[in-house]
Amino acid sequence: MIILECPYCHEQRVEDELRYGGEANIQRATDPTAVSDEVWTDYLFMRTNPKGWRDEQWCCEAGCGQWFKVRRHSVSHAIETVARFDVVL
Amino acid sequence: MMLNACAEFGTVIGQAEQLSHFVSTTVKVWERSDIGSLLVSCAVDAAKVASRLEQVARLPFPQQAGEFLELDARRTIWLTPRSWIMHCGLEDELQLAGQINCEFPDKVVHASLFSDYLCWLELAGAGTAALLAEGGFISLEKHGLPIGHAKRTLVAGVAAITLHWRVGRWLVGVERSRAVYFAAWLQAAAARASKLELTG
Amino acid sequence: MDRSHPLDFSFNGVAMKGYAGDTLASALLANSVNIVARSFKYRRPRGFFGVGAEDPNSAVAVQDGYSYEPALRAGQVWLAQGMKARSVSGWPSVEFDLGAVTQLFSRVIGAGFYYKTFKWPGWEFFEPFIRKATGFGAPLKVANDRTVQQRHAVCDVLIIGAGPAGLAAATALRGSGLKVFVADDQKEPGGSCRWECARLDGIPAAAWSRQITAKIAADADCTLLAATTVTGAYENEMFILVQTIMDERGVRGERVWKLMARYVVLASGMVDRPLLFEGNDRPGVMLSSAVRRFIGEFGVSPARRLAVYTNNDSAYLTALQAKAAGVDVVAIVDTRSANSAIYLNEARAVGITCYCESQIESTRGYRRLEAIGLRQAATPNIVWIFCDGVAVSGGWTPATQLAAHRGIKPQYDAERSMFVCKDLPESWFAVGGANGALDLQVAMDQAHAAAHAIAEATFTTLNGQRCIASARGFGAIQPFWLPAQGNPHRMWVDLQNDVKVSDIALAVQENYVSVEHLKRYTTLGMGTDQGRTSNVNGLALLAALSGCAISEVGATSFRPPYTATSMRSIAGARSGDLYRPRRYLPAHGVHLAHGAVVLDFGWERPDWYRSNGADRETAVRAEMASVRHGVGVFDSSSLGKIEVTGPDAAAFLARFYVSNMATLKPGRVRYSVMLREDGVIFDDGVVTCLAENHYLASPTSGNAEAVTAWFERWRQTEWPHSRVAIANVTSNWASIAIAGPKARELLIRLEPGFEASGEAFAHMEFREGPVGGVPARVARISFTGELQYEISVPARYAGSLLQSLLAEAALAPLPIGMEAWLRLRLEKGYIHLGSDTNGRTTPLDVGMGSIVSKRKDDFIGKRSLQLSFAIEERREQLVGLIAKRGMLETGGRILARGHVRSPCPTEGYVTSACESPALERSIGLALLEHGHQRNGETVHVLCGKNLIECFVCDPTFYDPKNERLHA
Amino acid sequence: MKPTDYSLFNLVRRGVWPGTAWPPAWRSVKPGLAYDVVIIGGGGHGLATAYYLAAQYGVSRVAVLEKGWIGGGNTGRNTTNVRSDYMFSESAALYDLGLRLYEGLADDINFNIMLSQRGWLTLIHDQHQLESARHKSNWLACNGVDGEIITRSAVKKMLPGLCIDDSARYPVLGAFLQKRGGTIRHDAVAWGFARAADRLGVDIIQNCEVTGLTMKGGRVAEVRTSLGSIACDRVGVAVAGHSSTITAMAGFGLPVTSYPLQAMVSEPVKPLLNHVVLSPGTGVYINQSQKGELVMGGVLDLYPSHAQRGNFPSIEKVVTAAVEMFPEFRQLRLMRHWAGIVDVVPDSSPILGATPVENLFINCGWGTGGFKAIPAGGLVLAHSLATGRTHPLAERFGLDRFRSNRLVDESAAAGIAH
Repeated sequence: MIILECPYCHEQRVEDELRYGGEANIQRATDPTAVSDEVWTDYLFMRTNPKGWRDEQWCCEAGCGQWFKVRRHSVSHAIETVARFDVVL
Repeated sequence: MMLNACAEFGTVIGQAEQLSHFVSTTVKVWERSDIGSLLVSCAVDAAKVASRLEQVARLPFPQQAGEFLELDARRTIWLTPRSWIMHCGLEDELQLAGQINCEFPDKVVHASLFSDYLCWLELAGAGTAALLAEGGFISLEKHGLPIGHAKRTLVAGVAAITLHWRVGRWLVGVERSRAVYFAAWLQAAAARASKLELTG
Repeated sequence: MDRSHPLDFSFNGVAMKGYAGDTLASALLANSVNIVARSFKYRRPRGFFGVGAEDPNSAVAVQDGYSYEPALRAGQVWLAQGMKARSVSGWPSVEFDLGAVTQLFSRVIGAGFYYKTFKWPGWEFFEPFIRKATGFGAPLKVANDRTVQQRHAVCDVLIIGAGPAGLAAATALRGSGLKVFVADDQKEPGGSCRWECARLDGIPAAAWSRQITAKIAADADCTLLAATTVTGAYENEMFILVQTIMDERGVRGERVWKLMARYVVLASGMVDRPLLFEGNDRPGVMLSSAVRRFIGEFGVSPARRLAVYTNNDSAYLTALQAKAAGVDVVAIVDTRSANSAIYLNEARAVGITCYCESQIESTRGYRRLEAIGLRQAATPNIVWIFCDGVAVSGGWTPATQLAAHRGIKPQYDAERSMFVCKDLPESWFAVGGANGALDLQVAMDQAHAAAHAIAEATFTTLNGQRCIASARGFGAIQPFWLPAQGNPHRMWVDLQNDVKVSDIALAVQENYVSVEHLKRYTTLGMGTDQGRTSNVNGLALLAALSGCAISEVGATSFRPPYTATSMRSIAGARSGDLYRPRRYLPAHGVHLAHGAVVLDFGWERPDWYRSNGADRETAVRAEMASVRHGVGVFDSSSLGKIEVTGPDAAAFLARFYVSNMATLKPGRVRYSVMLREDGVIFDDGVVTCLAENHYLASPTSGNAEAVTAWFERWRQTEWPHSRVAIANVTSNWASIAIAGPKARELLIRLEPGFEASGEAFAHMEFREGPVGGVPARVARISFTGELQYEISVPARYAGSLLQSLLAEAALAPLPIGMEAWLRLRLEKGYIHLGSDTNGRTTPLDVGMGSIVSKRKDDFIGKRSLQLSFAIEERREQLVGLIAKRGMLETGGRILARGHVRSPCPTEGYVTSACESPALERSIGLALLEHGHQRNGETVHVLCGKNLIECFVCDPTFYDPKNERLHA
Repeated sequence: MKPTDYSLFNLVRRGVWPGTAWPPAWRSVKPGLAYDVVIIGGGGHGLATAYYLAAQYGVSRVAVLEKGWIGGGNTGRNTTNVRSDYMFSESAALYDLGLRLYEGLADDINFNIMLSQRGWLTLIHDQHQLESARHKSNWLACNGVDGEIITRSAVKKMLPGLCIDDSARYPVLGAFLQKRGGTIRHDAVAWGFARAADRLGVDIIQNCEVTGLTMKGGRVAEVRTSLGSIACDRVGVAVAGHSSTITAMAGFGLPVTSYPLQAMVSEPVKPLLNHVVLSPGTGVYINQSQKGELVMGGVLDLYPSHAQRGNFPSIEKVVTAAVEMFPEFRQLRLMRHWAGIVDVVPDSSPILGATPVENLFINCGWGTGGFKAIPAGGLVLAHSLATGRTHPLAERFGLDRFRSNRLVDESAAAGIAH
């Protein structure tokens, strides 16, 4: 069971209270019309999915509702970093 | 013409009334339909508007996560980094909302009517903490949620705003449509507890 | 054991007596029960082999005063008054099992035989017979149930096992201020203190453990849970504990603890490992440690004439203990030489014959062991010794399953010839038997050291003394895996599944040499005992037969739970209405009072009202008629209401909806859809501008929380500087829609605090003001095609509002259920999200192309509408269908042009359908390829057995000029 | 019949005449220096690919590289269910090919895979699901695949233990039944294909981890492994949840995210559930194995992972649902739980065929539905590897569909793990 300390409400949250929200740092084009189909569909669909350390978005869903970033290992589930959303991992 | 108000569990509206059908030897439950609520949300960083809010509402607004503060039978509860729940008398809800919303015509702060969104239950008695702990961890701190702290957390699978109010006394707010479920769950859990703890 | 407290019970219908403190296993042994079960494959007689969870044999069905268990190991059942137990294998009885004829074919039906045969005439021909033969026990149709409870808790230290080591750790930590949980799966804590001959701190171990237990139980920082099994260890040191709550009638209830711990002391002990020899499966052969416990704790001897077979010194203790208890110990057979055996002289001194450098080569007896044949080294003859029991010890297996749950692979320690955990997580400490300690003082010292390490890590101080043990150690071991003599077809490795040495040899020969392949191919260790006594021998045989070292073959991974866990306790009391919350409308009671038939639409909502007709169809038609010709009252409280406020609110909303919400004026309402980023419609609904910088978005009922979260997520992650606040206020408001030509009249009866005439309050406008004397929000919008108002008041007025509306008898309003409401909108051709759209539908497909093309700025999903999928020709587009004759059904599949018989290609489907009273025809909405260009075409729709011919038409069947909703 | 064939006759012969030992089911070999085709992944799909390459396309210089033991991934960890009641005609064609190949597989590969077509029921809880089921049965009829809606009382007859009375949280209006759906002994599929491929000369190499790909001119020239480098003409990748790791070595990404899927069994009990049942209300599916264990699974875990271990919150959900559906199951005991790692793509349909690397072909993205498609997945990958072209049935399932967003989103209609 994943447990994360939400960097906003500072509560330890178990996974039932959290929501996983995909890989972090997937950039949305500032002007979507200006990018190629390839760039746009990369943004939509392509994921790195590494076996190892992953940068992820999580939300304190049943708690304070804030999104934050987590660096987590996909095998051990060890957590290296939990940071507010504006932090660049 | 005047429509009638009705409390979720049929208690007298505007009063703290014990749920008489709730059976437990160690826990008592009150429906707190006397509590009026506002949801105060900020469109900007909360720190920028807190002092103005405090002035207009004449109440302290907690800046610390997990805090709630009380003054003259009113209460402000930290909900998210940009919102609070305010408790007041049910009859004061409209006026208080008006005061706040007048202060912020640009809507950087907005007070939404919220008295009916949550159904507030007060739980008290020796078995209360154990009863809630059947529905979730409530807190992962060793000594549990400290008195004077509030936390939105899952209890029995529904998000509940949980206040450890006084010694052995809790306030729990659950979304209204799920309140019947939540009360039924509480009752079933209390019944199981008394069955198991007869001697064990 | 409490001999003063006798208990009556029965086994296979025979009345028996036992005592409080007995397990079912000890009581059955005391009542001389030999055969308790049959093995899985060959139906061979099985007696008790172990004493608890490790016993592969003793599955029995148990009825106590509270409930029924289809299959439990007898050693894990505490005897209760009136308990009824039954064997769950053997037909017609466990004593005489016809299935035992399979033994005749044992040479043919070795490991994996079924992969090689039963192919002709077909597996389905054999399968029913095989299925019938498998399984232990079955649930009872009607069974009262135990009370189940769940608890969540947090502690500093979890000590798993309250044997001497666990108790020593607990007593050392006592007084440190650390919050300690001690869990032990036995009814009485103490573990081996209860049956081994030892002294601790100068007093008998049993007395010591009672003293310590009392102190721990009295300590406010300590929670001592007896009869509690730690069934699973998960990451973040979350543990699942199952506590059994018993009284004299049996198990009253089970409590599941979800326990979060910072530190873990694994003191779960160890279990004896059997030795392999021919005929080693006969009832009477038993683990040596089990014999000690049966004698020491329960005062029952599993045999009258007992032999002991060992490769280490611990079994001598068994012999001595048995001898002291008055059992006739006929022999100790030791595979080692005399000078290795430290208790040899002592055994001889009490008159036990000892055979060193000897092996059991054969046994006799079928339903019960009668004799063992042993051969001493360098002697040509087998010596037969008559006995009805053999206590076997081939070494030990530390109970490290819980560490294995955490991904720790036990490693082979050649010196002690056992698998131990060498790389535990930092917060874990294995002590005593679980760490392979063969000497009690070593175990106590490990426990003491673990407590000190925890104290150091948590900056607490301990003041207890190290515990002094005086006991005889288990001595040294000389591994002995595969005997040179004896028939491998008659040497059992796994007693439950009948896996023999020959099966493992066959698997190795067929190259199933990966541990997991071996296990799966032979079913070794796949039984309900989880291979506690068979796995290590299996690994050793695999190593020996494939010519590598034990450490090289790897170990199988133990998976949770530690021991089979009742599904009732995992499920808890979450069933029926408590399985998942039902969501109720605030006026639920009023609906019921009007005869609502309520169904779960995500919310409990009226489908139709019995007060409107005797059956659903009649009622629905009456409800539709009241909307078309009078006025109907529909509860739409579950529709989402999200307040979006702040200086950037308009710009913010514009980014979500296909229509430009930034141009919406105060007091106006606009309908639109919002998309996912891939261009697919995610939700639809109206947005109201209440005032400048203040909007109300109304997503569909099912999506209120999802859309709130969607808004929040984009605000936080993509546009953090957007000055906007999002507040879901859905449940704060009850919304009642009134629809029909008389809707305005009905609204006026509620004395609205604003002008309600058609001119002053037009379609798609919004007013805020008192209605019925309470603050209200009223929108003039229409889902039905009629004049319609949606009145929202604080939820506490919901019942009163609904009742007041329905009480206006002069206007004859009827309450309207979901079915009528959805049919009304179908006549009007409005889409119902999730019915008329699917996971691939874009706004272009539902006729919103012109709105999309008008938008100059970006909105979520817009870019994807330029990808080729969205503009390809074969898009399924929303159309109307009118049946020429017959009834259209939702889900009807539209055949491709030129086809009138399936199978054939298809071009779309009917997304909604009904008999339209307005058109007096069967009509439907459909998603049809090229639909927008096919107006007037005829299509064929497959609806079950019928093929319905339809015209394709515009989706707006009713009042296409919108005259009625503008009335 | 060869003496090494599996048959009752040979079984008896070898049982009675000691010394006539069975040969290894497959050989243990060291990897050669070069192959026509290297298949990465010794699970069901990889082994089936090897078998069909050798048996149907005559390519036998083939190596299957498995980093652990064959069948140790999802093939040996799934809940063994098979069915082909897919709606999109392209999905129906692919999955029904899978099921039809399974129907003849025991004879094809001379290995009893214990296909038990005991019927797959998807319960119908409400009007909306009933309408969806009608759509499905109409569509399947058009596709020529079997499937029908049965009534509530028929469901009760087939599943006597199912709670369909008023106390059930989700009422049961009926069910969608595919009679050809059922279960297969999962290990047998891996072992059977391995043995059959081996007999046709394929090298199956276990404990051989791929560590890198040597690229030359936009092609894979060599597969680097823990047992040395292997040259090859074409490479097939069939590694499910680890697909992204392998394609990253080849320099391109996938729209794949790896999620755990939990599975569990109860202790074995006498027959009490004769069909496979799935409840969209609870999200849980159950069957009873030939050994009597109830095999249960549910939806994916909520976050990606490569850890093949059980997670209690998921277990709890599945067990709670099972007990809600079958109240008698309260009396049973959970014996074992574990997890597999599945490769989830946005439209829950497989990715098959060509990739940006000219001689590298892929078979992944089956999500939770890979087991039921093993023969089909193997056959179409074999086709690509033998011919260099995409199999006609796989054309709609190319990686390129994500560039146009022309997805095959069966899950938009089905909405549940299976």
